[in-house]
Amino acid sequence: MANFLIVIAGFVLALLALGLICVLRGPAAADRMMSAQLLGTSGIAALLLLSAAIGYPAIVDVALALALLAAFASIGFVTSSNRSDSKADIADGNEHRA
Amino acid sequence: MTVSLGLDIGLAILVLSVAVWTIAVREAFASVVGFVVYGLLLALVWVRLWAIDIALTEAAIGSGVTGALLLGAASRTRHAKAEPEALTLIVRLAVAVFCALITAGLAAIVFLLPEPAPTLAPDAAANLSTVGVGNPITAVLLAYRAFDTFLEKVVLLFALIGVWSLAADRNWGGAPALWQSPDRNGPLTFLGQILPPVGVVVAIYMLWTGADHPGGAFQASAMLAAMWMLTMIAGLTHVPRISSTGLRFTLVVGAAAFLLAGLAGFYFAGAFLAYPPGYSKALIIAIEVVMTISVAGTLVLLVAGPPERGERP
Amino acid sequence: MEMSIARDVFTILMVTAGAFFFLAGTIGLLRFPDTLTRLHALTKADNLGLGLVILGLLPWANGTLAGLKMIFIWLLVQFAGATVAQLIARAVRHGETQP
Amino acid sequence: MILDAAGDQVVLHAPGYLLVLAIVLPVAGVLLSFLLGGRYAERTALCVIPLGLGIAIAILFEVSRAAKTLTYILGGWQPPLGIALRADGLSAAMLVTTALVIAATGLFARADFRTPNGVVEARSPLVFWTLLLAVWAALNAVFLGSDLFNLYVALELLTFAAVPLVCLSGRADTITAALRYLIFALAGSILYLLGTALLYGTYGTLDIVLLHERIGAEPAVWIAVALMTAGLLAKTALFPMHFWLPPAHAGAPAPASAVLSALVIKASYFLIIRIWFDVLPGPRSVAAAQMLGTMGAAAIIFGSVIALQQARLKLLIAYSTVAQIGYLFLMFPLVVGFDAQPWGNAAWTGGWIQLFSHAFAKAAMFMAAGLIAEALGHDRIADLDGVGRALPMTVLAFGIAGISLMGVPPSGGFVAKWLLLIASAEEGQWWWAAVIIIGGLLAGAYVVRVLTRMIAYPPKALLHSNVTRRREAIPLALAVCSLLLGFLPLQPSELLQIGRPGVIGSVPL
Amino acid sequence: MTGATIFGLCGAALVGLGLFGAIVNPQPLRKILAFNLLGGGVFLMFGVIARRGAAAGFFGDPVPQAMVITGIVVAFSATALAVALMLRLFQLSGRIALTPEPSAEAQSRGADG
Repeated sequence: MANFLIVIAGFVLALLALGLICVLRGPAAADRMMSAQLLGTSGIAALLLLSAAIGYPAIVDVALALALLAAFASIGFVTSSNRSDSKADIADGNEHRA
Repeated sequence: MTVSLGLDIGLAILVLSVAVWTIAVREAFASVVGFVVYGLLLALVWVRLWAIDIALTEAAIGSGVTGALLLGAASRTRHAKAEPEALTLIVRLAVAVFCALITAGLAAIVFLLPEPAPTLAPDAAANLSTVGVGNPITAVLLAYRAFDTFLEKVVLLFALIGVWSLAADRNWGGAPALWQSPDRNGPLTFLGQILPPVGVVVAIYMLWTGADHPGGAFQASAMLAAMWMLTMIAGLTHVPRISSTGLRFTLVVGAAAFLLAGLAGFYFAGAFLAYPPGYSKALIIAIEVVMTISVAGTLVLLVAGPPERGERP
Repeated sequence: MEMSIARDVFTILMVTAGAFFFLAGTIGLLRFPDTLTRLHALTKADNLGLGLVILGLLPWANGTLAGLKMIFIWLLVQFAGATVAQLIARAVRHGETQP
Repeated sequence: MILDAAGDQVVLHAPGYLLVLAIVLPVAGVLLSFLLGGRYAERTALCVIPLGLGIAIAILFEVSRAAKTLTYILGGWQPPLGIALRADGLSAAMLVTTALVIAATGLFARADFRTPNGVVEARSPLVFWTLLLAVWAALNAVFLGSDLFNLYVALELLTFAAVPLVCLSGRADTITAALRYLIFALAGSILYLLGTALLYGTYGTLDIVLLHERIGAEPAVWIAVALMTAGLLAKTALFPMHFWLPPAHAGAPAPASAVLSALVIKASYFLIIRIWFDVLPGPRSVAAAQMLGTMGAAAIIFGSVIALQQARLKLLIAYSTVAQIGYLFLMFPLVVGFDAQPWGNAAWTGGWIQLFSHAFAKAAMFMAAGLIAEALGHDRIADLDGVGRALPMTVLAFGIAGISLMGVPPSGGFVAKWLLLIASAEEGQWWWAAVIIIGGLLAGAYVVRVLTRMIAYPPKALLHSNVTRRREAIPLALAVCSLLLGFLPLQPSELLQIGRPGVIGSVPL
Repeated sequence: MTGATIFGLCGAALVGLGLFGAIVNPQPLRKILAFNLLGGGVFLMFGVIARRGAAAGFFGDPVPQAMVITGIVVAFSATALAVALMLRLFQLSGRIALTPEPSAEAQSRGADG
């Protein structure tokens, strides 16, 4: 059973690598974001599979942390990819033109 | 055994390809995305190395909070002029050869490391009952090598002073302006309302479980920091002014409590940073609680950057 | 004995099905032409893929708390995923996705 | 005084507290300044300074009285599991030098970093006073640390405290300099950290004393030491890794430049010495030592020649730092591979006296340059004519410090260079002697070039603002310190050998 | 060949890659990223050493593991300071470079502006 779970974890990781290609390919920010989302989910799945395979329940906590922070990172992603830099510069009162 | 070895090899190749991408890609933003993924994969590597505490830290700080910081930086400087100056091909090649030599040397050492490996694990285990916690890493961080951890708290504070020092004089005392234009009624606000309470509960759990199982103060503080930032991004809370006494107190109290506990050790336990027998675990948890709050605040403000709005709006 | 075989079979089925949905999601992401259909594929992977994997692993959970924790992770991923999907959809509608 | 075994332990243990206090007191000062803010930052710093000076002197006193290393085991956890602090003769001397320079800087900076009236808190005063204490804490942690990973944290502490001082003025060019400095410093610390990983993997401890007992000639050790040395050289700004230094040190406000040039770069040098002479067993690599010496020689010639061409006073002083760092590395070829106990050699003492006298002289010079820039509103060397009439004490301080840099008697620089010359003559390594003499002549050239302007007649310089005599006295006092080092006997110092491995009286734990 | 060895080699390669990126890439942000990659490699070396030291019922030597945790926090502080410097430089001058501007008017200005 353990070997089966590890193989599946490896499979999910291989898919993660494919998803990575999407992240890297882009081209639009939305595509990157979606792929990143999938990546996070795959990572969580791989961790849970590993946890069961090697019988170490603490790994679930890593998956938990990842689940919370993946949401955070995605949002950081949304807000930062929508942010216009010139806005920040105007708000600061600097004469620099972006 | 071979199955897991295959998994490890695949994971290592994946980590290396993401690293190559992060170095090689032209666009800075894509490079940062690559780095966030790199952090995620490293968390998996740490799990494979049976270092769950580090996996948690890497996921939370290494990838999560650092990712937020770098994504913000990349998007703010997206329109920076490209730097023309680049090293000539020959110099690049020379650098590549040099770096390859370093890698080769390190790789050779990986094979030459002594067998059996020297370890402090038995020492750490033997003294665990004196410290009173079950997680050996917590024992190292808060007892055996507590001085490192204390200095590292201070490192965070110095870095924050450094970041603040970059404010314009007229903005001193004001608030950082990183998360300024939130979109009020969107799904973000909803997320900002729901997720933080959950995150706080998880952070408390991590802190509490950290005494005996993987987890602990840093992981908890990164979690708290992420949740606090989320409420700021969603426009539910304001970034505090750096002149606020409450904020200053929050930032200092972790290191100060550690320091006071250390000095009390002179008197009660005969040495700086020693804990009186019997009170060890309680003291460690108390220090961790205070430290978690301080570190969380420091992480948030380090990401927020120097104040960009004046004291009086 | 039979219990344990049944458990193994259940886990193998569920986890394999979960992995299949991950595969489907990834292929969708790679192959579908426009953002919204890709989004659709992605949500399937997120919802069902992780859900089935967790379902399959539940019998192996170390106590009720651990099981609840896994279900909680699933809910968390759903919730965050849904929000992000909504944000993306909005961004697509506003035509702000091009860098 | 009667000391039985138990009594001896008491004597050793009690002063151990001082080592903790030397680090913790400035840290507490930082926390308090940051919390209270505004004018309290300055007040806290000025309260901490005399206390810290007292602690440093007490440690020096205890170390020289006991003639052995003071040790403090933190938390009661013995290395290798725990961390120890240790003060040998070198640490004690470094602590006192640091405390003196910091104290002078604190007094000097009061005029520059006063919170203006009507303002609760201003940026540069708060940052300066907290970071001055921060630098102090970090330096003391480096000088007292005895665990290579703890020293890594201390080095990072120092980096984060020092980098913002470079760009305190907030100008874009100083921020560029600070960023470049940070990048070099980070590269340096990461290489250092990699070295510690290899050492831990091979020997299972990072405690310097234990490591010295276990270490052998192994490939892992050579790679680790090479990585750590390279990283620390980048932080010390030894030629050819000096690019970051001149803009950073010249762009910082005068009191900050004084601390950066006099002390901060010495911390990483101190760690190189720790690794080479306390961690590594003899015999050490003669080839590597010759290479360090060659880089030092190149730094002396290159730094001095570039200093001669500078148009601005602060840049000239910064390039002179690049050159003076070179002398510190001449020590390596002269002490390595010659003696079983390198620290008995004249060059050992010479190298260290060079470090101390340069610390005082360079702090004095930067402060003098700061006062001149303040009085004139600029620091263009071509327009310094006659500033000596307006600021006689300042120019005197500059001159005395210059004497030490040149190595003319009586000065610390003379003792240092003379001892190095003796060693190179004794060992037949005459080429280093040639470098020392040429370097001295070049230093003479750039100091005299500035001094002749300063005392030129008729005065051309117009006073922009007045400078009080009390402030002028501070660089003068520092310059006199570097002069007083010139009255040290021309022989190997005993203090600097206390606690060296193999020297009688040194205790491993 | 064990998993620890694989990741040790991976760490060695990451160190070389990170170093290359830090030296070759002129943009500060990319240098910062390269340092973080390099740091990951160094931490991995520590992790491998820790894993090899598994004993006394622990899965690894807790001392180097704790050092990595400390190191990650320190690396984060460094990144935050570097990013802040970079962004401020961008605000003030509209460019991010480690070389001074061609028209370095700072040369002629007074010392403490």
